[in-house]
Amino acid sequence: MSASTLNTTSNLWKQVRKTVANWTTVRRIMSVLLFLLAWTILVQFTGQFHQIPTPAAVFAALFQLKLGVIFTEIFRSFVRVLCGFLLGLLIGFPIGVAIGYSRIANYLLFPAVEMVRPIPPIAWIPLTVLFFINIESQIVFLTFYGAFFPIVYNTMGGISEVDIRLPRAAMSFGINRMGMLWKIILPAAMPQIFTGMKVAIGITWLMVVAAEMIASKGGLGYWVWYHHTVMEYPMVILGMGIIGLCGALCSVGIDVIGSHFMKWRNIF
Amino acid sequence: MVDSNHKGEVVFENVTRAVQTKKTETIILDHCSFVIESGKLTVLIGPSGCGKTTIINLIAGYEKPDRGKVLIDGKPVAGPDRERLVAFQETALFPWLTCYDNVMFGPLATKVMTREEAHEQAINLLEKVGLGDFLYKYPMQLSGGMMRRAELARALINRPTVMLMDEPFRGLDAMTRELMQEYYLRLVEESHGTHLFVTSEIEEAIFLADRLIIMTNKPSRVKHALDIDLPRPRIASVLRSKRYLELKALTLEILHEEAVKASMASGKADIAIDSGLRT
Amino acid sequence: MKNQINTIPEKINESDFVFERPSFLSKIFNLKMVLNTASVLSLFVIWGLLVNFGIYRFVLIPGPAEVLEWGIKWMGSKDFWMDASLSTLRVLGGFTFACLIAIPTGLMIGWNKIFSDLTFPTLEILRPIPGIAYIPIAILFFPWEEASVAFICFVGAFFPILLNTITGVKLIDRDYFRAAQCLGSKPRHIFWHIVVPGALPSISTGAALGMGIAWMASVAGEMISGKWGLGYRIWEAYTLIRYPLIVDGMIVIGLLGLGSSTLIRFITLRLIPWRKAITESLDESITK
Amino acid sequence: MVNNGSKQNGEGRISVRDVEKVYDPEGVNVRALEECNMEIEPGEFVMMVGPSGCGKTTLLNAIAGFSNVTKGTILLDENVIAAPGLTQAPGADRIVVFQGGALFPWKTVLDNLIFGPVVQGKNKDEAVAEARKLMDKLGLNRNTEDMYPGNLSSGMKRQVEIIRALINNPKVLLLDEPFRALDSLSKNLMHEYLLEVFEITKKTIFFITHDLEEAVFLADRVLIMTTRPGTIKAEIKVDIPRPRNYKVLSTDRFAELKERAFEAVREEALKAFEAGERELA
Repeated sequence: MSASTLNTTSNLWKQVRKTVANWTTVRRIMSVLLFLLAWTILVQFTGQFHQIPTPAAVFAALFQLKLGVIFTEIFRSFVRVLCGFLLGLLIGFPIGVAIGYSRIANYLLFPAVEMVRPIPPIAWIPLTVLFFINIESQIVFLTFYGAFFPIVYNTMGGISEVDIRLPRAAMSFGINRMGMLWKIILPAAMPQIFTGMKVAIGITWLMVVAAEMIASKGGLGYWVWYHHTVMEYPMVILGMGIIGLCGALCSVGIDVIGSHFMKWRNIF
Repeated sequence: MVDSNHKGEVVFENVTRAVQTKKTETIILDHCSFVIESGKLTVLIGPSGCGKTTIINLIAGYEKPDRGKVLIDGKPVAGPDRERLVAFQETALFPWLTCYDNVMFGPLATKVMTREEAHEQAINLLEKVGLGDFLYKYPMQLSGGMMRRAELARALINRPTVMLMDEPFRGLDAMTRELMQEYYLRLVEESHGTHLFVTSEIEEAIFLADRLIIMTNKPSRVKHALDIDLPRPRIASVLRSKRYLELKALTLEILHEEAVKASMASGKADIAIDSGLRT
Repeated sequence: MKNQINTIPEKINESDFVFERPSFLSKIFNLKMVLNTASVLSLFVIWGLLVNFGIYRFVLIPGPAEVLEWGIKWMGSKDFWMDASLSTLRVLGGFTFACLIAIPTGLMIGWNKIFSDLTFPTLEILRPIPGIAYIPIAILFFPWEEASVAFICFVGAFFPILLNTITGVKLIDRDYFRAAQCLGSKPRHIFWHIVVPGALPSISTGAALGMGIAWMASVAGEMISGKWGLGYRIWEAYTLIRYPLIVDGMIVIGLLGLGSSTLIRFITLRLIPWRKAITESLDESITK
Repeated sequence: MVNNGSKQNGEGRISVRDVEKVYDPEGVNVRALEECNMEIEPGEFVMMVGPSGCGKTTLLNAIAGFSNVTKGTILLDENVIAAPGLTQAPGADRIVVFQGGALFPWKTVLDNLIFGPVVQGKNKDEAVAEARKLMDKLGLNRNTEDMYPGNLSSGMKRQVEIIRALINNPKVLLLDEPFRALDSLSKNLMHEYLLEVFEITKKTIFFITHDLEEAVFLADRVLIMTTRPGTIKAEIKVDIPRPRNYKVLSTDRFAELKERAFEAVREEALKAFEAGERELA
């Protein structure tokens, strides 16, 4: 079906107009502006929440930010997140593969994993503090723990939901068990494995913030908590924003890596 | 009947196969016996849910019979093997491999030929099915008909003794389907292999077959077997011949009865689409 | 265009990846049950052994027997019931509020393009901020501590429920809307007869997920700013060197979280009786 | 209620005049329909055939009111239902039966059937009574009333959907490849069912498909559409007497008509086949 094309010359302009200058974009910008306005009104004129800084105050605080300090804190949190996440991947991924792929491993490991899972990672904080002497290792353990379960469960789920015809086809071609795992099962389960990694990195950030707030040993969580205790609230909100931004960046990063590994998926 | 030079004769001897669901056990095949002659194109037709896919799975070795034997050239089926390849419903191309890599998958996994040999044959075969320009496209970039052709090529490069086609053209629109059938027939008539083709379309069945096996509704058995004596090579004009219409009338007669039975059984209430109206 | 029958996925069998048939031995002993029991037992045995032999710092960790002993004592005290019920109430409060706000918002965002444009960008900006980062603000906002913990639960539960509701609406087949239009519906009919029931399965998933996160948030909130509640109790147990109580608290939190998620699933399944019909027809298609 | 006299009243004439539809995704104009003209008489059964992506669905959507047209007019009994800048919203006078089936899975069969009358503001009890009457008349077992669509076979789902449309007494029925998901044997049964429904109700039916056998078996008239931009290329009158049953399928006359239709579409199908684009159904 050949698409009959009219006016190819004005296409570029049309595209620009379509994507930028239309009602949707206007409404989307309005959305954010309205939110800021509502926030300001709530704080300024109701008197109820006078302690909460206005958007303007937060914006002003942006210029008082000491870049050196904030980047050190970001770096610290980031390293912790990364360590925990990679550790979770290193341990969680093989376990997920084993549970999903081998019946015996499933019977042996799954009930144990299932029993520990309902305990929220944050409830592990006291035990962690008890067990690890070093604060860094405490935080890394907690982030690892947060990342572990989403990775295991999504890897496992991804593998067990592979369209059965794919391994069957490969079996006919005479592939061996290892080949089946590497060439068929894992590529087919890849999308869900990456979904799991995205969830994991979200929880990892949450854990880092919680752990840092409690442990008071540097990092963004500590930074926010510190400013809370000295009552510099604009900085607190700024900190929240930075944490959100970092989390979003990590999740985008995983998407980028994912799309690199799954070129076949983002063809359209 | 059996040509000793040819390989790939499939015999079903009293095969019974049941499937366990949560609540009940459903018998899918019930003492089913038939022969798929080597070097011929046998078409299996029956109402939906009559266990045609199960037959494919049994021959391919993905499932085992509960009772009875499935024999290939006198030996029971032991498991999946590249001697018996399946073209699946809808297609089961690996979506993460390009068209070319999909075709190369079989030869590289089993290492029966060198990479160069395989490459040459793959290119050859893909040209033949009209995908020469689409070697490095991913399956998702291809149209339905092209995917089916790629799947055919992926199987045929391994030169299977028995080729199993599990409603391979299902879901294509009727016109693409007719063109696919012609493509397929050309390949079959060149290769003279043993083919088993499962379908629920009468037109398709008669147009393709050397021999037509008609199945009954679940639990299924063979209801009727017909030798289709239309001349080969077949082209679309066969569809107008007197003999074709006779065969079609006969098949329709047999199948209509089965279809009514099936529709009564498959709805959980006893509906009869036919009888309800005439009263 | 895929048709209906063909898009029903074939369920995978565990044994499909196993090349050999199950061995004779496994048939006698029912491998699955044996290994499953072994799995659960080994969890406790390894824990006990590690503590008993005091490998590395495991000396500090309470063993299973101790935990059981303290647990029974704790369950008998009034404190336990107070903690458990308070935590549950906070979680339920935050969760209910999250449902009340997230579900209608999500339905509207999924259904109405203009409403979506007007709200979704803001929500997208707020979403990546983890619930726990809201703690300082929550304390400011609600000087009353009950509310601040509930608020954190609310934030935690809000986004999973919202996002699942939106996806739920987006996944409703366009043809349902069109069919409803053809049959003469007005927008309000479409909302109540199509959008709401169509999104229910997905909302149910979101609610169960949100419940889990609300529990997690409540623990964090209580640890940092609480005076009562299970989260506070395990932190207190740490500072007062009543270590076995930490593990007891963890177990109770786990059980309550699991229980409430299961409850949510159970309740929502009641709301979607047609689910059963769909899964049954799936079962049938497998046998074909 | 089914109105037996719609043919006499002359209700349900569809006129499509010079219709053109240009899509504009990402600034690239795609012509889906061009100079499309057709006239469907009241009480006529018209099939439209063409390869996937040829614009049949676009035309049907324009008639149903799901999308607009860029040129020309579509009339339903002298009322303009689509013209540039004017689209009459979808309503109960022209009901679509969809390709994948659009029975609401969360409603029981009876609730599905009475959905139309209820949202149009009729009394619920009356609607129930009417639905039951129609179920009897059109051969749908009353036992299915309280079942969810998930429990029905695909054939029965289509049956319910057709009745759900008819209960609103529409002027025309628009069918968008409704039997595509069915295997050919249950499809045959559904064809016979639809033919009987047609005999009873005498509604105008506009049915699009890509299956020639289906087209010739059901229609009074088969229209053949070209690949994009879609125009109507040929018209075949089917003079096989009604009532028809499956035996018709193996008659000479049927084969001849089908052959004629096939010749007309073959070129188009080849074009679509070789273009190798993704199917845009």
